[in-house]
Amino acid sequence: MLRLNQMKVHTKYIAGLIVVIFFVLCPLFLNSERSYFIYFLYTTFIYITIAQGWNLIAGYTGQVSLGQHAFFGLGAYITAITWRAGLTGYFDPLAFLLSGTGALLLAAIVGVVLLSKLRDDYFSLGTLGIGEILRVAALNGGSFTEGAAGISLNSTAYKSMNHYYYTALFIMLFTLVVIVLLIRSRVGLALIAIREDETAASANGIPVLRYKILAFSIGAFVTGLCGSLNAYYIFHVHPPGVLSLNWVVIPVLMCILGGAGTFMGPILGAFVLSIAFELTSIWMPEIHPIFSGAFIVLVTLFMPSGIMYYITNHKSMIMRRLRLTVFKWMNQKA
Amino acid sequence: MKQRSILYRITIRCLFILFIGFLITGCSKGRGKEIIIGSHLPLSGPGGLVGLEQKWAYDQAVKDINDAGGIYVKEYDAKVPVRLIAIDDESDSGKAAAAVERLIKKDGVELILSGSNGAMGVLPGMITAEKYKVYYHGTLIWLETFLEHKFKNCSLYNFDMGQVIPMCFEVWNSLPKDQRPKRPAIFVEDSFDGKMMGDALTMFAKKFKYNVVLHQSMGLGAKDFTTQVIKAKSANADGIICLANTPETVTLVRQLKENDVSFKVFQGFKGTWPTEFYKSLGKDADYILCDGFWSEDYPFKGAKEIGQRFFDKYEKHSTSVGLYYALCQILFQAIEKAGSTDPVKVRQAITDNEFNTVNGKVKYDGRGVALYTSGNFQWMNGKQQNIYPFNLAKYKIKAAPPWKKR
Amino acid sequence: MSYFPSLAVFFQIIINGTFLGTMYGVAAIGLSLIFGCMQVLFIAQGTMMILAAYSVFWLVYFMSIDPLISILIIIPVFLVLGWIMYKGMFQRVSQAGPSSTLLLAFGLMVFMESMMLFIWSPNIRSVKTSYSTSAFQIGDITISVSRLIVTVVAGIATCLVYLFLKKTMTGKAIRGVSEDRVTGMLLGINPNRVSAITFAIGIAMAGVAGVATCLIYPFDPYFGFLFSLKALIAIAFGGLGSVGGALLGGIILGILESLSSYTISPGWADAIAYAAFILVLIFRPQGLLGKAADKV
Amino acid sequence: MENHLLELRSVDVSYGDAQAVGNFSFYIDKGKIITLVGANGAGKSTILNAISKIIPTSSGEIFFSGMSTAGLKPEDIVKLGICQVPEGRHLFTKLTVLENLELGAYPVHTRPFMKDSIEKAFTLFPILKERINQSSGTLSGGEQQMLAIARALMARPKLLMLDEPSLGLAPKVVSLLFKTIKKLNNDGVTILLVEQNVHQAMEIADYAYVLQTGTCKMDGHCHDLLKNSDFKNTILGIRE
Repeated sequence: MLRLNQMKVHTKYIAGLIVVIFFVLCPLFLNSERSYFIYFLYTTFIYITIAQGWNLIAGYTGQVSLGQHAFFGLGAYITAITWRAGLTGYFDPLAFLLSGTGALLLAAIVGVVLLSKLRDDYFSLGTLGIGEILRVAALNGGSFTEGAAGISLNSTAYKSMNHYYYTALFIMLFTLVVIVLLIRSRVGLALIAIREDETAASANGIPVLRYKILAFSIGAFVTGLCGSLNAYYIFHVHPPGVLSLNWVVIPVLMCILGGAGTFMGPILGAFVLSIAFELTSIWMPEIHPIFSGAFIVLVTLFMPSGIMYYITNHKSMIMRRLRLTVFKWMNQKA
Repeated sequence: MKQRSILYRITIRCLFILFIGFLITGCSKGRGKEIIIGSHLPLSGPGGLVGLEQKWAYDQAVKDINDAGGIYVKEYDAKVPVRLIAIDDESDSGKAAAAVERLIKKDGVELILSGSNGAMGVLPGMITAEKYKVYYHGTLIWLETFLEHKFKNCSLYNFDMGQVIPMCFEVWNSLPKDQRPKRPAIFVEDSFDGKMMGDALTMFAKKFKYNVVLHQSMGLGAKDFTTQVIKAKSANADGIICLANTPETVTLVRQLKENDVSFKVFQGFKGTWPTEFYKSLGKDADYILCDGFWSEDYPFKGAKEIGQRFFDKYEKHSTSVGLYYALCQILFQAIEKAGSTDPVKVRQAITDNEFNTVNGKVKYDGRGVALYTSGNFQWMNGKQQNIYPFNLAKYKIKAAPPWKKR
Repeated sequence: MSYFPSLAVFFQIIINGTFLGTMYGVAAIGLSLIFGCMQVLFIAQGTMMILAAYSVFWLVYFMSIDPLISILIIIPVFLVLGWIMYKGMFQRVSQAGPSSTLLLAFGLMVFMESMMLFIWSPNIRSVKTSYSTSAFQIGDITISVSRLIVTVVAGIATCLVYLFLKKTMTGKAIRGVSEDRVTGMLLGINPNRVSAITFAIGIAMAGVAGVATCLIYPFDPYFGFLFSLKALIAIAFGGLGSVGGALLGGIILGILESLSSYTISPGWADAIAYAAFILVLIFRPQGLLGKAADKV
Repeated sequence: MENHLLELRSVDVSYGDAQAVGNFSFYIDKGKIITLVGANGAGKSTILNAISKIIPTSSGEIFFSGMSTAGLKPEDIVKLGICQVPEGRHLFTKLTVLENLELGAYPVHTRPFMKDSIEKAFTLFPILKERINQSSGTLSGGEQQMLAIARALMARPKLLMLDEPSLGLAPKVVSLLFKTIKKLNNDGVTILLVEQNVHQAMEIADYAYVLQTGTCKMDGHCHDLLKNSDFKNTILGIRE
């Protein structure tokens, strides 16, 4: 029995590995300079990373942050400022590290202040405020941030889409591995305990604040990395672009859609939502925002806890229907 | 555990099916006997008002050329019809880059007509087009920004900063001396455009020996401007140059009137040209100036007609559709002269030739830049009267009387 | 006082801040009610306001009535709309927890914004009345008529809601259920019905706010989101869930913005508001008004 | 069928996979005081909540005045005349004493008698009259319990269910409380009392059910049970 279980776990890993290898090989059989699929994957990887970062603090730990765009924007600004100052270069690992660390530090500072004092909705509102403060600060940052004009970067440095694709893939895999390790460890248990009952967790000797800040900071770190990559991609860092609420709203949507607090949730949610958005803007260019809104409303109405929970709760039914359809289809073919 | 892994496999399978579907849609590039031109426009989001006018003008230009049988392309030795693919960039810089990626990679577009909205649309579009060496036929972005990025595959047909800014003061100087404002205030919105404009205005005001008494920023989407109004009152400003969106400008004018702060000249940018501005304010909008890219009163071929067509459709006048129409005319003529739809050849044809448009003759320089003279208009009884450029304008600016004397 | 050239200017700024704040406040009341009763952060409130503003626009356009009279039509319509929205959507989803309702509210916001954009185009609309730009003077202080009307309307609306909560059985039930849902059930109160009523009133307040918007501002479909954000700050100032507090919180926010934009810079006014918001959340989570706000 | 006021027939209640009450049957006759006793977690409060329909039963039936309550909602139960005073009082602390009382008469058919009922409550608990406009959060523990009972009485219940009314109160207050409960019973209200304070509960009650881990261990008339050695060992033995 034990062996069987282990084997199943192995198949899961193998399936995951196959998917990763598929992603790694993609640019080899597709021209990444002309393939929309590569670009689509690149953006989805970024969204998955941010969504997983948010999942860690909101899904697993239960502290709903609405300030992820602050970390994203900070990462982008650090990359832009250090590059402009000549401290780092194009696709400089140091710049990524600095951006991530900057976001991490901001999260730690914000965390110490907000997480110790605020709970639930108050924390959400507080983080939203942090993001907006950062936006206004960037707007009024004088020559340091170039205010509303933003920082223009040297766009002639662009070489190949592959750089972006592989960096995004790497950042996403890094995030996924970190989260798997974290969730499988004692820390993960502690985080879930905090989500379920904070008082009980603290009564059981879990240093609640420390773990919350840890989760918040790790989420911020990976979000900062994404911000940095986006700065290199867009070559123009300005407040309405990198500090837009889009960078918190879309990943949060993906995460909730997939199922917050599950590992596969954000990944599934990101793919489903990206594909839905893409297809609607191709098929119904005139009314695609209406569809996006309706899509979100319908999903929350019928799967309020996310696709993953829906699947786990209805798996026998889904399987039965799936088998039936496949069966019918085969019969028809025959 | 067993069921979970089945579930997992199913999920992966579903994703694979979707991927493959995507690969297919992603790779299929319609290559018929037509010229595909792409464009990304702010059809939704805060820039929607501009985007729809722009799309209308593009559509008209494409319709007109197709009615004439298309563009003669030497490579095909035939007249080829044009197809425009205009997609929404939601007035967002990230989405604009994504839109251009999609145009290039999904639709296989190699010629792109300009988006709108400067740093929020055109700039990310140009940067993306440049990456894949696709020709971007641009407008509505600051010359400095354009040059800063050293674009090789883009061109710019835009108004001239070095002309627009002095234009404000030249117009002021055309007033009789006793009616001229002496203490101008500058109100600019908190955006890329606002920043560039504010700095340039302050610089040129000095050149024209105007002493700027107040330089204020206006928050994007702000709902109250009493602070700025009170400051203008205490600084005793008598002329104003204001760059902001329409809702903000309307609120500002209403508050100016409520507080009885009168300006001899109210020069508006961006927010004052839409007809909705006049509808919102009625008579109070009289005497206010607005910039405009173009006027249907210009004596160029087709100008009157395109203005009339716009009026027939929307029952309002536009000071911008001519620019967009002209932009298309330039591109179509360039394709014909290049005899090809190859982006490099088209770009070459752009810089080599001179073009006739509803906005006059256009000649690009070696950097791929052509500048035109921006117009200036004054609202009077619901109509925008063209007051600048002086050589084309039939109307002369009037200084605004104080609110109480209207 | 050295910041201000004269006392009149100071009072002028305070009064303008109050007027601006009333707009925030009137948007915040509904939000606060809904949040207090069912812990739903209804961020589509601003968009509901704009929907109301469009309704007023068309009422004025086709029936040429005064926008103020249209309140009488808007309120019942929005009450029904709110009831339907709760019964059809939020009742189902509220069992899944606050993040789902937040997502639902967001989805509604996107849906309504793009629907309005599609139907009514992104053109800016505005309603012009005879008093749109009139003002009168008290000493050196200018008072805008339309903003004064809005302030009075907001005051009346707040008072009515306050009295409703204070004096009627249903109002008391709303306050009771906000505090303890299960006990409400033990007393024979149907919490879903009470929530639906609360939601309906919240949406009706968005309707009132929409009429107010119409009187002062030109608007487009995207005009409302900023109001949602500002209303959130206002309810934090006033104490989450309190009605009088929401209006007062809005006014405090308005005055704060006016003062800081005059003394420091309009560009920083937003940041100062947000910073104050975070400080209030940290140090006075019951709201600036603390005890006073507890009562309602 | 005998006409019991309330009857439970083999009721099961579960929280997720954990069964809280299993195969529980009992009945109350009109005008009686019945008490449910048992240790913490024996399932006493669960039974009350199941009667009130706050939590669903997984099987079994509940009858009130010979009528099945299946499919009814909590508010319907109150309309039928069953009121529960929950454990830990659960007053609306932000509302005043008067408003709390008024909310007690929320069901429409009780509203016409509201003035009367309030008068009655004040004669029963004169102290509340002095506190009438105070917010109920500021009352002392005993006063709060009185208010909670008074509030439940506002709905003119036929059956009053009290969950641990003596919890956290001073002994003097407790005995006063029990006197009041007895008085209420004499006025014709049937009472279902859940108590850990077994002695005092048994003193006023007619009949008792002993619960252990969700099942009925024994039942009997109070004076019989108090003599029963088994009962003494399992329940009182632990307590004393």
